[in-house]
Amino acid sequence: GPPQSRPPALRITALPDSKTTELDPKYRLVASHLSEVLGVEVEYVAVTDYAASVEAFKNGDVQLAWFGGVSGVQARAAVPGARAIAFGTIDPQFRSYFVAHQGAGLAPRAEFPMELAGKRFTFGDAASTSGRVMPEHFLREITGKTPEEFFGEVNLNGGKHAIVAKNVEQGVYDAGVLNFQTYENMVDAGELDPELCLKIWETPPYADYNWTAHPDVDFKFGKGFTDRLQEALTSITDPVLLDALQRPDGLIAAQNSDFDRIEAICRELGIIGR
Amino acid sequence: MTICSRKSPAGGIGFELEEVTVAFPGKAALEDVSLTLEPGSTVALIGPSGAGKTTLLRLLAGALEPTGGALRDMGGVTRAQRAAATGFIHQDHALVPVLRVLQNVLAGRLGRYGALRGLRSVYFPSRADVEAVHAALLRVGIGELLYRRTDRLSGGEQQRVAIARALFQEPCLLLCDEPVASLDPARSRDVIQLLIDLAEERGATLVTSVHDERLAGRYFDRVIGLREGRIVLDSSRSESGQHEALTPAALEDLYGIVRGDS
Amino acid sequence: MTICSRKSPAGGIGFELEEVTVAFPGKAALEDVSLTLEPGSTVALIGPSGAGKTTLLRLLAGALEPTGGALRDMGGVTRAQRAAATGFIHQDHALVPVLRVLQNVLAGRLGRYGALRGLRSVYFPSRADVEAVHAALLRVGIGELLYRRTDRLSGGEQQRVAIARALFQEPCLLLCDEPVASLDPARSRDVIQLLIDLAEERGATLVTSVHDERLAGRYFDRVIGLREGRIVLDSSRSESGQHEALTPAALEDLYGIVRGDS
Amino acid sequence: MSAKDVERLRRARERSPFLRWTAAVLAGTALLAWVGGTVDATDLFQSRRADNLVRFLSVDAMPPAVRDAAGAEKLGALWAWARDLVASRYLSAAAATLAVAIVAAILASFAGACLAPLTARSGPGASSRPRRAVSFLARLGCVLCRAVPEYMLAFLLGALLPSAAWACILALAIHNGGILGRLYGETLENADQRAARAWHLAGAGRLVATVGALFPAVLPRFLTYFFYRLETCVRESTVLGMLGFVSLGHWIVQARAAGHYDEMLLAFGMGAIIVLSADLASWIARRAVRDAS
Amino acid sequence: MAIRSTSTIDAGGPIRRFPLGARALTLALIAAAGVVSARYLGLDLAGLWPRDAGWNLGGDLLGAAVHPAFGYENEVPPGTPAFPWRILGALWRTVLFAAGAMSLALPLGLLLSVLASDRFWQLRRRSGGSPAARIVQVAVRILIALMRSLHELLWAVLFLAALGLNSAAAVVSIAIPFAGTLAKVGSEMIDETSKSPAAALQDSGAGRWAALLVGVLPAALPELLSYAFYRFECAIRSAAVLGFFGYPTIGLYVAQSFENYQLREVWAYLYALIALVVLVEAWSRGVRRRLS
Ligand SMILES: Nc1ncnc2c1ncn2[C@@H]1O[C@H](COP(=O)(O)OP(=O)(O)OP(=O)(O)O)[C@@H](O)[C@H]1O
Ligand SMILES: Nc1ncnc2c1ncn2[C@@H]1O[C@H](COP(=O)(O)OP(=O)(O)OP(=O)(O)O)[C@@H](O)[C@H]1O
Ligand SMILES: [Mg+2]
Ligand SMILES: [Mg+2]
Ligand SMILES: O=P([O-])([O-])[O-]
Repeated sequence: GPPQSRPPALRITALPDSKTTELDPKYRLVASHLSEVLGVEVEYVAVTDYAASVEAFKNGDVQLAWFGGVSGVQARAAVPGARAIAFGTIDPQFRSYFVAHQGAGLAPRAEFPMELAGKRFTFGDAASTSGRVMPEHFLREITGKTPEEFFGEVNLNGGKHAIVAKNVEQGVYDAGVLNFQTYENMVDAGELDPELCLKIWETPPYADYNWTAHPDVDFKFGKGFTDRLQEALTSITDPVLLDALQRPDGLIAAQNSDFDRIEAICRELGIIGR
Repeated sequence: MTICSRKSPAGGIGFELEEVTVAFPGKAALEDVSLTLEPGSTVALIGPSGAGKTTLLRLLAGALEPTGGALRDMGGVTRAQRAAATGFIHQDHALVPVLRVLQNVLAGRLGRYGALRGLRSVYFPSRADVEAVHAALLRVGIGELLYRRTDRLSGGEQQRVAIARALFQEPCLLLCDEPVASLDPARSRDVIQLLIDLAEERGATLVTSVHDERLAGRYFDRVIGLREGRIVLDSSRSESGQHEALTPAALEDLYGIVRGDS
Repeated sequence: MTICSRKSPAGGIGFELEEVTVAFPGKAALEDVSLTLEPGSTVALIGPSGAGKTTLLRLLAGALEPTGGALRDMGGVTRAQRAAATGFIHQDHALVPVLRVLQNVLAGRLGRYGALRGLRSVYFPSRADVEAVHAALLRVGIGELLYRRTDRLSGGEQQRVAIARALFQEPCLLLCDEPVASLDPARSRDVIQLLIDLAEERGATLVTSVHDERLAGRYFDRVIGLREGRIVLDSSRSESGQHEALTPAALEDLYGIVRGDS
Repeated sequence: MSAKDVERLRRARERSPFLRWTAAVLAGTALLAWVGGTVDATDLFQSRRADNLVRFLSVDAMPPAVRDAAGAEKLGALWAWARDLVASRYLSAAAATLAVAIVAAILASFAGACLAPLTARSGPGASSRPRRAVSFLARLGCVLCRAVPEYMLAFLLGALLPSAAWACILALAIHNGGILGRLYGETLENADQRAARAWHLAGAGRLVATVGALFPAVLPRFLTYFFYRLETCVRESTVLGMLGFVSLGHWIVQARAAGHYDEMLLAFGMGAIIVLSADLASWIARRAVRDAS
Repeated sequence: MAIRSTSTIDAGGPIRRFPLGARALTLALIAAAGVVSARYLGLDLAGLWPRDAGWNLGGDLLGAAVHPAFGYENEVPPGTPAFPWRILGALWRTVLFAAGAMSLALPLGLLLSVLASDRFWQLRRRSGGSPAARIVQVAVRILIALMRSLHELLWAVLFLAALGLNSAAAVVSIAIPFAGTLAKVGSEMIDETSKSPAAALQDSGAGRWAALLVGVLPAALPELLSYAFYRFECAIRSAAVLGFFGYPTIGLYVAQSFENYQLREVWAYLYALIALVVLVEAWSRGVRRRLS
């Protein structure tokens, strides 16, 4: 219907980093909680890939989004005035796991596994922080080679983290890399066999996920609404909601400068500021 | 009353051909044809297959340009006026197969109207127009077929739809390419008589190719014989009403039958 | 020597029709037709346009099934054998327009060969086949059109290509739908004579629709008149060689001309 | 008197309620799509959309080198940018895309041409009972092949096969084979059957009649459909970028993920150039065939 | 006894021209392009043999194909519609997206097909060969080619980036290439209709538009409409695939179930889509039979 007939709604989205069918009910729960606390209508908008979440934010289709490190940097670079307002307690120290199929003949080790060279390898989504950008960054730093040079045949767009894990577990690829949290959640839930999909290396820590608010919210819902949002998110204690947010330990306040390092890496890789 | 008089806008259409040639790649269908066709005359074209009859008719209709020589039409009408006044019954009938008979006949008057009015007249005909079409169909004996799809008709029925279209058009120049090829002799005579009556009633010029030289001699003022693209016979009705030039020898020569050789 | 004798595999094709009806949606093209056609006979079908001539020929060719009654062919040949021995000259010629005349004529013999040999014979004909095609074309007077594209020919030329194809096929059952509609009278007589000669030479059965009842009476053993899907006239040549049943009154009745009716 | 006759004839005219209902149902569905709320057309006309478009064209789609270059040098910068990308990545990706499409289209066309005489229901001799059964089965096969979108097929095959190129080719060939089987069959059906029937009646087998009398006549149309499917294959292999084999689709995904829409558009353009070339080839081929004897 | 022939030729002489020249050449070139392409890609038949892991997935897929789901495989959040309703709803939305797209593509495609056809411009007689007419025709052809040159998913991606999330943009992204394809195929169908009816109308003075609408289009229309109906079926498939990009058509649920490895649900959705396509196909046959 015509937009003016309804009061403005706060539209939120989340990076589709794991199964969309699971995200959907979770974020609906988050939306209804925010709506209750803030007294405005809140609507969850599902998107199907990382780029789409950034595009939705840029195009004003959503005003608040749960981004990855890189997608958050991309979104804030595209929308001046956008603010990172919250992240989970684990997010400043996020990591990726390099995993290998049991039959690939690779063993866990402390330093980067150079014997990955030439293996059939899969990254995650091309815009993923933990599935692509940071692993690629470490790979370049340690080996001095690009993924194509190092692996030869490589899938640079392997999709969501769970798909990467499944593909490696089944041997579709010899090895891959994914978000450590997804790996552990899947193993805990019995969805992944850690014997078949073996963790072989863990990256150094980096800052990742974040809630980022669009500057539009202050225009739409009144000055200071961004701060109210931050307050609403960081004050959540209900375990059901925290589980829905995928951050059982709770959310803490964040600011743009928490992502300076990753922003520099993005700049270096030409993802932003070209 | 002759409608197609010299005074009417498209009336009195005649032609002067001066050494006209029509050459297709590898084949001259007409060669050095010189001919004057008087307005209001009725002319039959005869000649063996491949002689150039269809080509000459297409030339008169303006569907072909001569590749040599000059073609002038008499009377100072515009090209569009002349076209609207030209009815052409094609050897292959040139009907739109998926349309109904009604629409195909109505299409005969498109030339009179502008695009919009013309389209309305074909797809949303007035009651009067439908009745006029029915009348034209009745004259060629297929009134019942008014609403039939044209491609479901027999050969002769299709031919008569094409004739009805030309009747409905009320032309001042009527060109017919073997209009009775698919008809039985009795119907052939009737259709030819119908065309002649129409031409005389309206003062229209009628040029018809026919295969039956007896039909030609009996009904037409003038009979022109073509062979290999050239005029080899040109007979006008004499005072006595006979075509004296249509002798058996002349016809033998025209059709070029030499029995027994290969 | 009659090739198409009862003893030959596909020879001596005749028919028995028992109260055969062919009904199209909304129109019965043939109604209760009972008829025996002797092998080796030459039969002309006459009748006004829309009488059902084409429909009867298609029925005999096996292109249509009767919607009522029974159709039996005499002689114990298979359907495929019969088809290979049936030549059909269609009212609309049924030529492949984009092929050359040569290929269209060669196609007449496809029924004799298997798939591969047949295709080879059309697209890579032997010298002997090309000569035979040329001979067939010469018999109908268009020898020089051998390599022309078929859709560039005049109406009569196309008709003769269709006839040449049937000649080249050397059939034992020859069905012709108005084979001379686009031809001048002299050529018409020659072509009909050619068909009759061919049939007699080979002992083939010939069924031809023609519009000219004089041609029918002069050349054919038997003349059958159809009107509105029914047989209204059936004349066999008498001892004296005349068709005595073909009286002016009978023809008047057959063609049923009543001026001004619908 | 005549008016009465005309009215009687008009009442008795052939009409098809089926077609009328089809038109009404389709028109109703289309209307519902626009006014029923599933498709929101008004949203497209918000001012925000126009702003987005302006931003996309002036910022996102603008190569940085061009943006930074001074007035007259912009064109040179654009050329240098495009040349570098094409030479380093897109040319080989475009070649792979085209190669996949060609192989897939040929396989599909071959399968389709084999299926066509089976699926066509009006060819010579088509009315016999076994022939109708064969025709039904062939049609069913075609429907099953083409009902699953190639995107989904590629998705499934990609997980099965070691060669991503083969997965892509097979997905396209299966899907398009089903489509061509139907289109070729329909062409045979709609083609002027008289000549083929005449051959068949003259005793030629069905295959010979079809191949000999019908194929020459329908070859231009077959080629039209072949090239049209080739184009489709090019377009589709352009979007099948998720299989991990380096086609244009691969670079499109990478560029979009990094937000480099200028590069994405250049890859789109490369795909468009291949499609246009296929179009040109189609035009030339059909002219040659149509004008040939 | 025979008819005199005006000339004779050397009947035994060689056939001067290879009768299949251009056809054989075209087909040979296509085959050669296929061989070169296969070489370039380094295709070998071994690549068609599923890898070891592929057999597991293949087995699971086939197993699921035999036992499609009749209800959700896993627990679903409250408020989710029952499984059959979800399928029907998704199919209905798929059809709506397709119908919306065709309602734009058909009129646009028809108009462009006329402007792109040779036959239409030939109807102008005098000005048919004029440079202006030629320019318009070529411009329309280029426009059509450009519309077709991008896959509907790429148009959707483009609109997503340039405009934002919008269902109407999704419909338009199907409509653009479909109008282009309809226009292209339609113009060819128009060019293949018999020339003589329109020529006859013009000989008797009918104008260009009248000759087009009475003498040309009706002859092309049955085939064109039956093709358009087939494109409707294609639009249904495209609308289904748009689901992979988040629009609420059946592809969305296929993608989600595949992601969750709920293969039996995947097959249920696929079978539903197949059934829909078969239904439309049967309908399409009915339409075609009556149109021709
Ligand atoms: N497919 C069809 N559908 C409906 N009616 C048809 C069909 N084919 C023929 N008819 C009708 O059947 C009747 C007989 O047709 P047929 O073609 O056999 O006539 P004919 O004797 O060959 O006529 P002509 O001498 O004009 O060719 C005609 O009135 C025709 O309109
Ligand atoms: N488009 C064309 N290209 C080449 N030759 C042609 C073309 N049209 C006609 N011809 C040739 O020109 C000659 C005259 O053709 P036309 O159609 O005028 O003959 P016609 O007298 O009407 O014969 P018919 O009585 O057989 O219809 C024929 O030999 C024909 O083959
Ligand atoms: Mg002629
Ligand atoms: Mg007939
Ligand atoms: O959420 P990610 O960007 O790390 O995939």
